[in-house]
Amino acid sequence: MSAAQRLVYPVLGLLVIAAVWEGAIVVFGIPTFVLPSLPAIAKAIAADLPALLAGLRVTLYEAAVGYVLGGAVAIALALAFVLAPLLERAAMPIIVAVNSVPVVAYAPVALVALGMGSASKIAMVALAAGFAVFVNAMNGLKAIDPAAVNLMRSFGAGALRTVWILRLPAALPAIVSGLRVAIVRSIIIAIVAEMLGAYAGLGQMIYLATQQVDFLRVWAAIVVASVASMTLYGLFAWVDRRLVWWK
Amino acid sequence: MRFTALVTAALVAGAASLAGTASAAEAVSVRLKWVAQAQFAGFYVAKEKGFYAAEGLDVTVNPGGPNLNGETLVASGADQFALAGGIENLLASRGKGLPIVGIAMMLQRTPSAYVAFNDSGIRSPKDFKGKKVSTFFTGAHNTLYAVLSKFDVGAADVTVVPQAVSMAPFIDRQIDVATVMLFNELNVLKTRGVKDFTVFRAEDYGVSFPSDTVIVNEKLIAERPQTVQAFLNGSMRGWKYAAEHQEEAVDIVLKAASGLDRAHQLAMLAEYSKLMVADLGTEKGIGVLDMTKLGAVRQSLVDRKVLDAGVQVGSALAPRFWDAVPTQYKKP
Amino acid sequence: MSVPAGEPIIELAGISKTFGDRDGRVVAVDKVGLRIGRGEFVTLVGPSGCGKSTLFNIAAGLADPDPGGEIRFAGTRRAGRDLLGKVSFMPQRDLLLPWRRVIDNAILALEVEGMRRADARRKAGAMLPEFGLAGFERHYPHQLSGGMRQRVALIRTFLFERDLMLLDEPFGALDALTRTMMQRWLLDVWQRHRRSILFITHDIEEAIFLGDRVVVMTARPGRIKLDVPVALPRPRPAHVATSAEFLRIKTKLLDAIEEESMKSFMAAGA
Amino acid sequence: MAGRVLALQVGTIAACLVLWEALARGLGGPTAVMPPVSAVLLDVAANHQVLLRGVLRTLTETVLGFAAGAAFGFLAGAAFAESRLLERLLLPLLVVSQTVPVIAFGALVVIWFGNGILSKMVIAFYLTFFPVTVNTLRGLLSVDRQRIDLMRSFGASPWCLFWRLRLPFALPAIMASLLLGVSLSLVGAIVGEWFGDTVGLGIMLVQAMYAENLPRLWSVVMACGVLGAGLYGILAAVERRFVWWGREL
Repeated sequence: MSAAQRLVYPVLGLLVIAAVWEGAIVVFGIPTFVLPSLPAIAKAIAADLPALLAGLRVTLYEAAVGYVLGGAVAIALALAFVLAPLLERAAMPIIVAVNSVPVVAYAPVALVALGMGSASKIAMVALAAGFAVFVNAMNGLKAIDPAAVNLMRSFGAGALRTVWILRLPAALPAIVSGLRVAIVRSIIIAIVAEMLGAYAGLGQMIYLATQQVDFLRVWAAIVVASVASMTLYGLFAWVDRRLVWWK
Repeated sequence: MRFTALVTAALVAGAASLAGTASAAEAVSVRLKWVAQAQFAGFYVAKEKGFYAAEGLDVTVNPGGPNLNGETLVASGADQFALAGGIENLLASRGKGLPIVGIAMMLQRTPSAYVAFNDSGIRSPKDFKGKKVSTFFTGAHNTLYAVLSKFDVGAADVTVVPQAVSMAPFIDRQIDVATVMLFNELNVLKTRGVKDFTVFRAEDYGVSFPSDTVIVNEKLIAERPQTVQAFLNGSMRGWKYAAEHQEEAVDIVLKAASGLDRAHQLAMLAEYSKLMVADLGTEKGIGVLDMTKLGAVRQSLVDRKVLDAGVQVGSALAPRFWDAVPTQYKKP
Repeated sequence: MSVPAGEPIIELAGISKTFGDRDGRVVAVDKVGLRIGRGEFVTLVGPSGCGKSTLFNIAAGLADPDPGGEIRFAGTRRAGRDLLGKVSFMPQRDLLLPWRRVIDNAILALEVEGMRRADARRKAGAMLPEFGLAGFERHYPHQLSGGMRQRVALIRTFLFERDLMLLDEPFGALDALTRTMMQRWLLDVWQRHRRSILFITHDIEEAIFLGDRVVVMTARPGRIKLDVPVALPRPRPAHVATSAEFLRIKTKLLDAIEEESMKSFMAAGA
Repeated sequence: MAGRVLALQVGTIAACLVLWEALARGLGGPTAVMPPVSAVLLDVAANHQVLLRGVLRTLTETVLGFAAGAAFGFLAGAAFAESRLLERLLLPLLVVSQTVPVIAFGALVVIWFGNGILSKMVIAFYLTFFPVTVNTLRGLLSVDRQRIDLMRSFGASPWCLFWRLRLPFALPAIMASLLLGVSLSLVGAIVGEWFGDTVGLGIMLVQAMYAENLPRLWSVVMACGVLGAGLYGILAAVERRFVWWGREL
């Protein structure tokens, strides 16, 4: 199936939803503040574009820094645990305890502790993205055939070398799928944290627009956030197919 | 939507939270502008003490939150009443075509003020010039700009940043001037032991922006004016009782929203009552719509070009309901 | 040409291995003695679950035997783990790394040893034709047939140039035809490189066809039951399998194995 | 051995708590961001009834939203596995739906679903169904052709094929998504409470945050953790008990 053919169905689906949307507004006389019409949202996006892009830039910056930070720490930690099982056993209860708190519950703590600036959002994103990557990385690193590990050992390879040559590449698909899931989560968590308190960003725009009864702006910001998430996700999926080539 | 309403009804009925309420009473809801706290004591008191029931109403008090606003919910019909923001928010909503009307105004005076440390050299709002000032962009920013304009300080002359969550940036001196709600953040500063700072009250510079508007949908006024009257009667009675029995009122709030700090809530209610029973509120009664003040606020917004000159105070407010509230329910 | 004399490359004496703890102790290997001479090709057969693989892991240094036994490698006494990196080892499955090309799978051991990649690739590349893999160096494992994958695994083992090679049923998963081809080819390669080989199989004909000696292990606990020299001349043509000597050895081995199998069958039934 | 590991783990947790206590006491007064553990535990003790009420409320929302999300996710995944047309038409839209920051729709959710438990349930549902759909679909499609052919040679009907072969095959994947889903449901319930409520852990967090009551904030965070661990633990136990073949496939 060609790329164009693959696109036909989702586009068809989107058109149906758009038709239902517009139809509902007309038939039920839904007021703009409950469900604005699509052209009105498009117009709001066009009119507000510079501000929306400025907000998006802040949100993406926070999401990106937190994502890279969280991902890197998660992979490093997973590797350290594989290299030093004793460390893993000692630290696991702490990790489980931290992870069993739903990530949004940390948002108020992060805001009070790190302030309203980007630091609190970056910390939140790092935590959320980090756990998604960590769980997958651990699974990937541990799912390796013990016979393959034995083979490496018989060649005289140490733990470090086994990780580098065998475990890390073998765990790559799992790590990459963790990284992929973490992308959308990062942006959403950044927005959630911004909505609770921020100087800038899409989430802060949504919060202010909500409080100032500027519902078209709320919709505009949501559409921009969603499109940005989808674009990044699509981009990553594209890179992923090239990165894990041996499947 | 009808299906979801049905599901809601079934769930709510099942949840037993509403079980046992009088079936004859008319069910309405009021949306608060923030999470439950003593700022809204009057509504909780009216419900708890049966003031609403006496008016034939079964009122559900719905708290607000960071991603809600009462104006939209009342306009959409999700809630019948709301305690919304300042008059400027009401006017802005009307400018956007929301069919909402103000029927009472809880705070007769500007609830916000500004704080700066004594050693910062800031002696008056004139000195805000060139400083970093944080404020709430949900209405309080209008007050700030009005104060600054009294000292010929333009919006571009100060660095204004959004404020939320915590007073820590001010305490840590990351910002020079912070906005405080007299009934909330100011008290937070005191309980945290912060000293040696000066409070600049907007009110002292002739900037009087009444706040906390009780709003209702135009449609409800047209269709069931007696319901609007009943709600306002009960609410004003609740507020008068709350202002006069503050300990009891706070206990009622705590019962509804467990987990709040009692001392903080008491201080909040005390300060809130002062702003409520002030100026025309003292003279005429709690919740009065001070048309002179409100007109002045509108003018200052139009002057600053943040409000369309076509929006009029007259059509945004319906004082006749408050006027009809029995005097013993509102006069302190 | 038969059993080469001389000093053994590896000598196991009184080697035992017990698994489990108080609740369930399983003696996998019991006081095994085994010596493999330099350049000798020894095949090991036995019923399934006789501890062949355990013995094998001990010889490769992957598992420590119970205290009390002795392992001598090239004349010196060694603890189990010292053998890691001293013996070239080929597990049952090919265990090729799916993300590496054929050539890079072949050089895995060299890379671990620290050889520069380019040198290692040159060295492996030179061996590909001999292993029937010429022109396949840039393929990925999933593009190869089972026999080819097995040969890549064998190059990998051969390039890890050690005096002792341990091959654990390397042809077990191949079809009969491919397997015969691989056996003949392995003998060819072995005669040219002259490494000592310990080869595990459960196929008696394969064991006789390949080995200088066939060692039979008993069912659990694994002991050495029989050690039969194979006095067949090399190189061995395919029809050697019909020679009288071949059949004599086969009968002897079958009897021993049958007896063992019966014993374990009865034990399980009792 | 097992005893030594347990001792090690208990030891690390104890060490962390002691370190927390010491740092909090050493670095800041009662208003610092990190209140001493003892202050948090005192707050838990003093407010255990309130916390318990919050836990019960949030638990109810989570469980209802989770059940709805799991059921819908399973049905959608099964429908997609049956009809590729349906999958091509709708699955991309479900993917898109997951990029929408639903928290931004506070007012809409309240307008559409009211202010009761239903609106929180809807958010929890929204976050839960997607992973279940995807894993159900993948799991049901992961059965290899040969096993299906074998069953069909026995004369199995499509219905029988589904119950006897496809579903057991898909269960490990479905269980994995349920484990993720229950955590997401809890997130949904907490965020849903920010749409205006008086009871529940989510609203308690926001109240504590805006009041800058840090011991309270931490005690609610702890309650969230206990709830999260409990829900996950129950589901993991169900998995171990009933879907033990996960690793053999």
